[in-house]
Amino acid sequence: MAGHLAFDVSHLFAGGLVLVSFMLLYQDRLYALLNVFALHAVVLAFSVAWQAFIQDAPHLYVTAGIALVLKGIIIPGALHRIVQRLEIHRQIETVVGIGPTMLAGMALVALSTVVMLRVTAEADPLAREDLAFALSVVLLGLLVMVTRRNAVSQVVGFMSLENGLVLAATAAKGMPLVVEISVAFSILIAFIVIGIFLFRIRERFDTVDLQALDRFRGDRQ
Amino acid sequence: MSTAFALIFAAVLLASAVGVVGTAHRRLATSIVYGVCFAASVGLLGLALKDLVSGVGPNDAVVLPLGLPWIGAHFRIDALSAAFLTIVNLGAASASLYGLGYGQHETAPARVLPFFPAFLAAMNLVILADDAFTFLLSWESMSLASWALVMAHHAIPENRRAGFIYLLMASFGTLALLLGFGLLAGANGHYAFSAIRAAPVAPGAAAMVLVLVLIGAGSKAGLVPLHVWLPLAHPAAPSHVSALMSGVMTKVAVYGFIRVVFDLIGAPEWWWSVVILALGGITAVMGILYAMFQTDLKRVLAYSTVENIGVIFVGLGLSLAFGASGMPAAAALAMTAALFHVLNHSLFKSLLFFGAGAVLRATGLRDLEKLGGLIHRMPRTAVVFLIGSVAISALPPLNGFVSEWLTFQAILLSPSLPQWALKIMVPAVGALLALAAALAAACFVRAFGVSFLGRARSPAAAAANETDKFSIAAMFILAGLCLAAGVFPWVVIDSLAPVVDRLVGAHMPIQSAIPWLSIVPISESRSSYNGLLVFVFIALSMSIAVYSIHRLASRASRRGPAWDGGFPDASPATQYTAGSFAEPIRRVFGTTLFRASEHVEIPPPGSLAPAHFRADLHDLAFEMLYAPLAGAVGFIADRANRFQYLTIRQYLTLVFGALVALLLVLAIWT
Amino acid sequence: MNGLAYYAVAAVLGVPLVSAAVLAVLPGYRLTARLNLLAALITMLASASLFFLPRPEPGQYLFIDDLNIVFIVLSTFVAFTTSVFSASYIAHELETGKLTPTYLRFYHAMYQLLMFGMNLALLANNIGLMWVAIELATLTTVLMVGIYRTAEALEAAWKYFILGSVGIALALFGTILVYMAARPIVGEGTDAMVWTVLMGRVATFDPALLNLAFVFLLLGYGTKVGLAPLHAWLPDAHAEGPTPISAVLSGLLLNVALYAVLRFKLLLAANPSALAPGPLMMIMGLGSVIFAGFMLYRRRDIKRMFAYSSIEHMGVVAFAFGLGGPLANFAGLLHMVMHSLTKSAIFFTVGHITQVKGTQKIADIRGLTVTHPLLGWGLVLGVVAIAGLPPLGIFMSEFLVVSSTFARQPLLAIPLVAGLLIAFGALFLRLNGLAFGEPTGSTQPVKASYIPMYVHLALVFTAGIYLPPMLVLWFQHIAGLLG
Amino acid sequence: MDLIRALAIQGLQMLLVLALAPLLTGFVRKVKARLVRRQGPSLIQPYRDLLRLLRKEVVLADNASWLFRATPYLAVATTWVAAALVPTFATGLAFSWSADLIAIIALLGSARFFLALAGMDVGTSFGGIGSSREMMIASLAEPAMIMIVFTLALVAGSTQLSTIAAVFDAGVGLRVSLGLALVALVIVAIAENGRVPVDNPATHLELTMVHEAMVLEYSGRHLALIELAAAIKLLLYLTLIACLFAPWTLAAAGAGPVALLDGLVCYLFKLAIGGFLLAGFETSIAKMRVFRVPVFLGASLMLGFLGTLLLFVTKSV
Repeated sequence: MAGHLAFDVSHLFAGGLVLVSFMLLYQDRLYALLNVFALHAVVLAFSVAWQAFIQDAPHLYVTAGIALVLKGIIIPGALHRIVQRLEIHRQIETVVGIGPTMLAGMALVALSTVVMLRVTAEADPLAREDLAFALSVVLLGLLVMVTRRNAVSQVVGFMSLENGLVLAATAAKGMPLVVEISVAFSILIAFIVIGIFLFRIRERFDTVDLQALDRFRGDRQ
Repeated sequence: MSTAFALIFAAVLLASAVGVVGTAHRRLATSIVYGVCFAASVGLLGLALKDLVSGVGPNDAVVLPLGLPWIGAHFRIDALSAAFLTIVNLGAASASLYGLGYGQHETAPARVLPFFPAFLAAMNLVILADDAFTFLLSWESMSLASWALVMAHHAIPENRRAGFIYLLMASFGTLALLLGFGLLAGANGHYAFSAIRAAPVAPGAAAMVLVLVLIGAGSKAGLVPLHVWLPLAHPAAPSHVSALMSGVMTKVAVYGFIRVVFDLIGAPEWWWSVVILALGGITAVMGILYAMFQTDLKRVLAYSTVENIGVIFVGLGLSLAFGASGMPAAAALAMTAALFHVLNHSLFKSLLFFGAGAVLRATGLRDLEKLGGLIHRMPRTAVVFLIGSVAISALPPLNGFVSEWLTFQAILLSPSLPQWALKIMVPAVGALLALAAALAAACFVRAFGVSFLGRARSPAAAAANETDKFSIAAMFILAGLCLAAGVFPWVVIDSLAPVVDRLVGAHMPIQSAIPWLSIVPISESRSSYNGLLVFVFIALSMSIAVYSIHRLASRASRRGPAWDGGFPDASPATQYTAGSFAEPIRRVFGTTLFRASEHVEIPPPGSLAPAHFRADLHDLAFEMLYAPLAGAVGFIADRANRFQYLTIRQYLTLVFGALVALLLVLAIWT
Repeated sequence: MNGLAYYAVAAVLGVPLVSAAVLAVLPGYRLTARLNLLAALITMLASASLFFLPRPEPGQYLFIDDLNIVFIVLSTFVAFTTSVFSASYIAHELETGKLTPTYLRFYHAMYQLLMFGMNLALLANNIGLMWVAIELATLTTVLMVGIYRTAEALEAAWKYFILGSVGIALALFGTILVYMAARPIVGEGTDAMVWTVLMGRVATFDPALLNLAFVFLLLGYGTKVGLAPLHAWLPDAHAEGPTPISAVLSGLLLNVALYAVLRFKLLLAANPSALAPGPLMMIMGLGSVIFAGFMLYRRRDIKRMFAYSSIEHMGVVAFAFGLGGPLANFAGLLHMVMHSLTKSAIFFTVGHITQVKGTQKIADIRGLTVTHPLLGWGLVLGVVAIAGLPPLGIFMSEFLVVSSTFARQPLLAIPLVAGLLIAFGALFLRLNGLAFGEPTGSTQPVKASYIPMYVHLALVFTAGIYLPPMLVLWFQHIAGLLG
Repeated sequence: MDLIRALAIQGLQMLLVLALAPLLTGFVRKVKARLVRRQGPSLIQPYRDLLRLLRKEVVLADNASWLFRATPYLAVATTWVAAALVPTFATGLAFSWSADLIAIIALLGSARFFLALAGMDVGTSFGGIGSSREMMIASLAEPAMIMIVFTLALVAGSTQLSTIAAVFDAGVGLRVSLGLALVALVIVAIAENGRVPVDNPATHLELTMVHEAMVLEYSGRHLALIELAAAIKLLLYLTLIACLFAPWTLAAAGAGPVALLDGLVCYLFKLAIGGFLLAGFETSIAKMRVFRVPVFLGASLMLGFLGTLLLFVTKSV
């Protein structure tokens, strides 16, 4: 019974995470994107906390805390600041339109479930479902990264991807080093954010101006 | 036993190569290096001759713990390798002797001295090798050393280009050979030749091996259309190295071909010979036509090498055909002819390149159009170059004729072949050979006539001086050998007998037993030739003529200006040039084979502008095969190069794509 | 008795870590450079000693077996020679003011940290630990690539950083999946991440999870190996970073990443019902060879060119391991070792060349054999070696790869040979200009440390004609393990 | 005893060709003159010319080398040796085996080689024009000749002239291939001897000269020798045709004096016919442009090859 409940709740959170990822895909305004990401982080935090509860693995609360505080509050805030400072225009130029992106997202989710369903069931169903969702979140995060043109939104994509990882890690019952990993990742993300801030990287992710190409891709004469 | 000694000599060569790196005393170093090379080559020559004459022990093999670990480096001298060792070291010794003199004038000795001995050693090791790895290692080292020698005068852009094309083609050939040996050795990597012999490959694979070896060895030997590098690279090197590359290295390539096709590959199929014969015939004619149209003396020689390679491969092809149809005697005849020509060509081609080197040293010129009248300035060089030219034009009583004659005798046996294709093809190939021989005569009348005869076409040629004594000595030795091999061919044929026996299981009748020392391929009634008698007759009747004329007729003679149809002392520019000499043949053969075209501009009457004549030739092999290839690579490179300038997001897209693709693979195929 | 081995392991890991900390604070170029050198030396000796000492029991986190000891000895050796080279290289950078003492301190600290990361990754008996270590190594190199702080350098570092991070993420996901696969059999906790345990019981793991895991790991670590199409960071990182780092990247980091891939290949190979990892590796390898071959033609930056040649050779190695079988695996190992030595030697040479000529543009460097014979001929020798010409080591490995491929998969051998030939042409086309012809640029003599590069080339040369039987047996044993 | 006779015959034949050669030339000239209703020089005019030339002094160009002076002797020697090996009236030559048909062709090749060199030695444009054209013609004539040799050798199973002659004498029936070979051989002979329509031994008009241009610088005894060599070559080819395609009444080895005499007479008769036909042909046809010669010779090459192929068809050897 309890197992059943546990299953449903974690299922709920994981599914919610995927849903939020779709919302990320859908956004076309920078601030909105950041807010949605904050939501993403919060959902993750809850799901991790729930895992900590049902697996009674207290150290997972740390991870949940990091997720909530760092990704839910600090980083979105920092990014807000950056967007203001660097006058990144608020409109997100996407490579392909929202619609196709959403379709691609659907396809990816389908793909990940198909792949995961091949996993024999004796790896316990909870893990199986969670992994399916985690994989979708990861893929959707990558999709965000490759379909958005400017740095901030790509960072957001990367972070959502990484949320997927944490989801997977927590779903893996009794996996060691989860906390360390989440910490390491937080540092990584901090690096990226700082990098954006320091190097004034606006659209460097995807510069289209040829002169910049010549300057930075070195190998031309 | 002698294998071990041979290896020691090779080691000596390598040691001298290493020892000379970065030395200060140039003259001294030159003398020492070439001295050592000379000594070592003579030693190896002695060994090889001993083995050739007294026969080789069956298990005269050496295995060193080098090369592929679990196989080791196998070395072995059998009859075949003994024969080729003789040829190689004959050339090597003479080149070293020549180098003793010629090398002293080298402008960049530091770029020649270390690589020359290494080159010699590598060639010897190729022939000594008895497993695939050692063979290919030495083979490619040979290319590498010669490449370094080609690059010796790297300041000249053409030389750099030549070096590049050479090394690329060489490596292409080596990879082809590598694939071939991969097939022969099988999946478990039995690379030792003994193991390869023990496990013959399937017929289909064998055919594939043949093709690969034709590409590999053929590209090194210079079979058309794989010859493009040869006329670029051979002339670029210092002349004694050119002599080695043209006279000896191509023979090493022939050795590789024989080793695989007649020794390792197992029973041949008759249709292989069709391929080889066709290639050989085409190569012979195309090679000599190319040579006919060159104005660079060394390039003329290089192209004529292509021709001679063609002749050799025709011999090999015939031998294969006869062997496959169970006619050992005929096969032996053809093989003997081929090997004999291998020896001959190594002799006179080295000789001619030495001559060209002497001319180059004396005048600083390789361009025929600027030479002329050297017979007065360099009498000795002229004599030996003349002998070389007569020999390479396959004229009696010199050696070139004998091998050509033997080849024709083999061709005359073709009607008894069972296959109709060959019956009809071989005579045609024979016609091609005859054509090649006649053109060779024309080509060398041109080469000798324009450079040594007539009047000097440039001050440099007018001021030329005879070359040094070492060079002269080397050239006279080779010339003497040419004459000897032409007058006493039976010696060569008999000493080749064991080799031929080993390869085709039969040999020509022992010639030394035949009265009057004439040579008889099959039977007295069928055909025979006696170089000695012909030589004696010519000498005799000539002296009779001289004697009687000088006794009976007037001996008076007077010098005067040339008659020249009544135009007194025209300038040297009015002489026939190399270009004009080739013109009739260019008109006959060039128009189709080379898309030859002539452009004449004659200024209108009264204008003082000079008239212009230009003859254009196209190297179709290059334009149809290599240029498109290079173009394709360049095109793809340009396309691929875009990937250097993508944005990070696009690179991420690549990663993402790869991931999705792999997941799809999982989703679908598992 | 085993105690010694433990000390040695401790030294291999500890010395770099400690010296990193020390170098971070010590001022003064001479001292730090020497210290750096010394640390590398000690590490090398320690790892060499591992080779002779009896093997300790594999622990929860660290272990030594036949496979990783090859890598550890190789990498500590190259690390040492590189530190020798780096000493003279950095001196010049300091003179020309391209680096300030502060950055120098940072540089040396990072250098040792990188060594620590790589050694840890190699010694790790725990897939999680290995992941952490490789990420550490990657991040340190990212910082070092950016050390010149020119726009290009920052660009390269940034590109490396982003692509690297994605790779990190993918690898981690793969690692988690492996744990998930192991957990039902091995049980929860650290054991489910320990190589030695996994290897023992992998046969009963869930194949589908393993397949999925391998896909992520191949992409994640393959990014670091530089296999096309994941290679994008590699050429720029090599070109814009300090040359010693280029040498270390090509010579070591790629190997370490490859080592990780190999480990997981072993894991999959041990599970009967999992998909065969070989074909994937062969395809990616072949693609890299051909792609890099074509890319070589349009290169104008000398370091970038040799970076692409690294991609090519990593492709060859991956192809060989993918092909599998004792012969091909042996060839792969040999090729990897030879490539590390040769490529780092080439980068040593190139480093001095670019310093003396003051440019990395191939077009501006001519006739080196005339102006700087030692450097010029060193470069010629290096290119000859890397192009797979005898009598140098790579010829032997390529001989084995090609011939065994043709005997087993003729159709795959053709594109392989084509790719090799294409790359060959490009390399010598460039070498013609670099080493020969009329010299251009400065002709003043250069203060260079020739020992490292010529030591490497000498080793490669020797290996080309003679491999010591002990080494051969050892390699054959590993080749057997790799299946 | 046999050896002695063989040697005697050999010697006799050598003298014979030497003696007959100018006569043949004279005969051809005479007939040609007659055919165009001229009186023409007497038969022995060539001898007179030779003697006259021999008595004159030689005028050498200033830069003529030793090669220029040696060539005439070499040309005569090689041509003479070649001629000595072709059975004229008897097959039992002492040394006929020392060189077969191929070798004989090659010997003539040597003579041509040196003449061409001599043509270039003085360094005049005429010499060059002659040499280059001569070599061009030869480069086409030689393969044709080889194809002819194939045809004959395939029929007779030998390249040894005496053997071939003996076989044909014994009779091999009438064959298309042999007919083709004959035509081809005639064409080659015309080209090799520089007769009309390929070349004209009588002309000294620059643009048409081939052989004459090559030897333009020669004078005195040298010229005499070259004329002699040319004459011997003509004789040689006629003899060759005779002994290959009309081998009848050739005295076999070891035949008695009667047979020898018989053979000799018949030989002279054959030569007369040959000379007559040649003269007739030359008078009836005009000289062709130099660059139509390749076509002409190509035809003979084709015929030779055709002969070889037809041989397979008629009798699969």
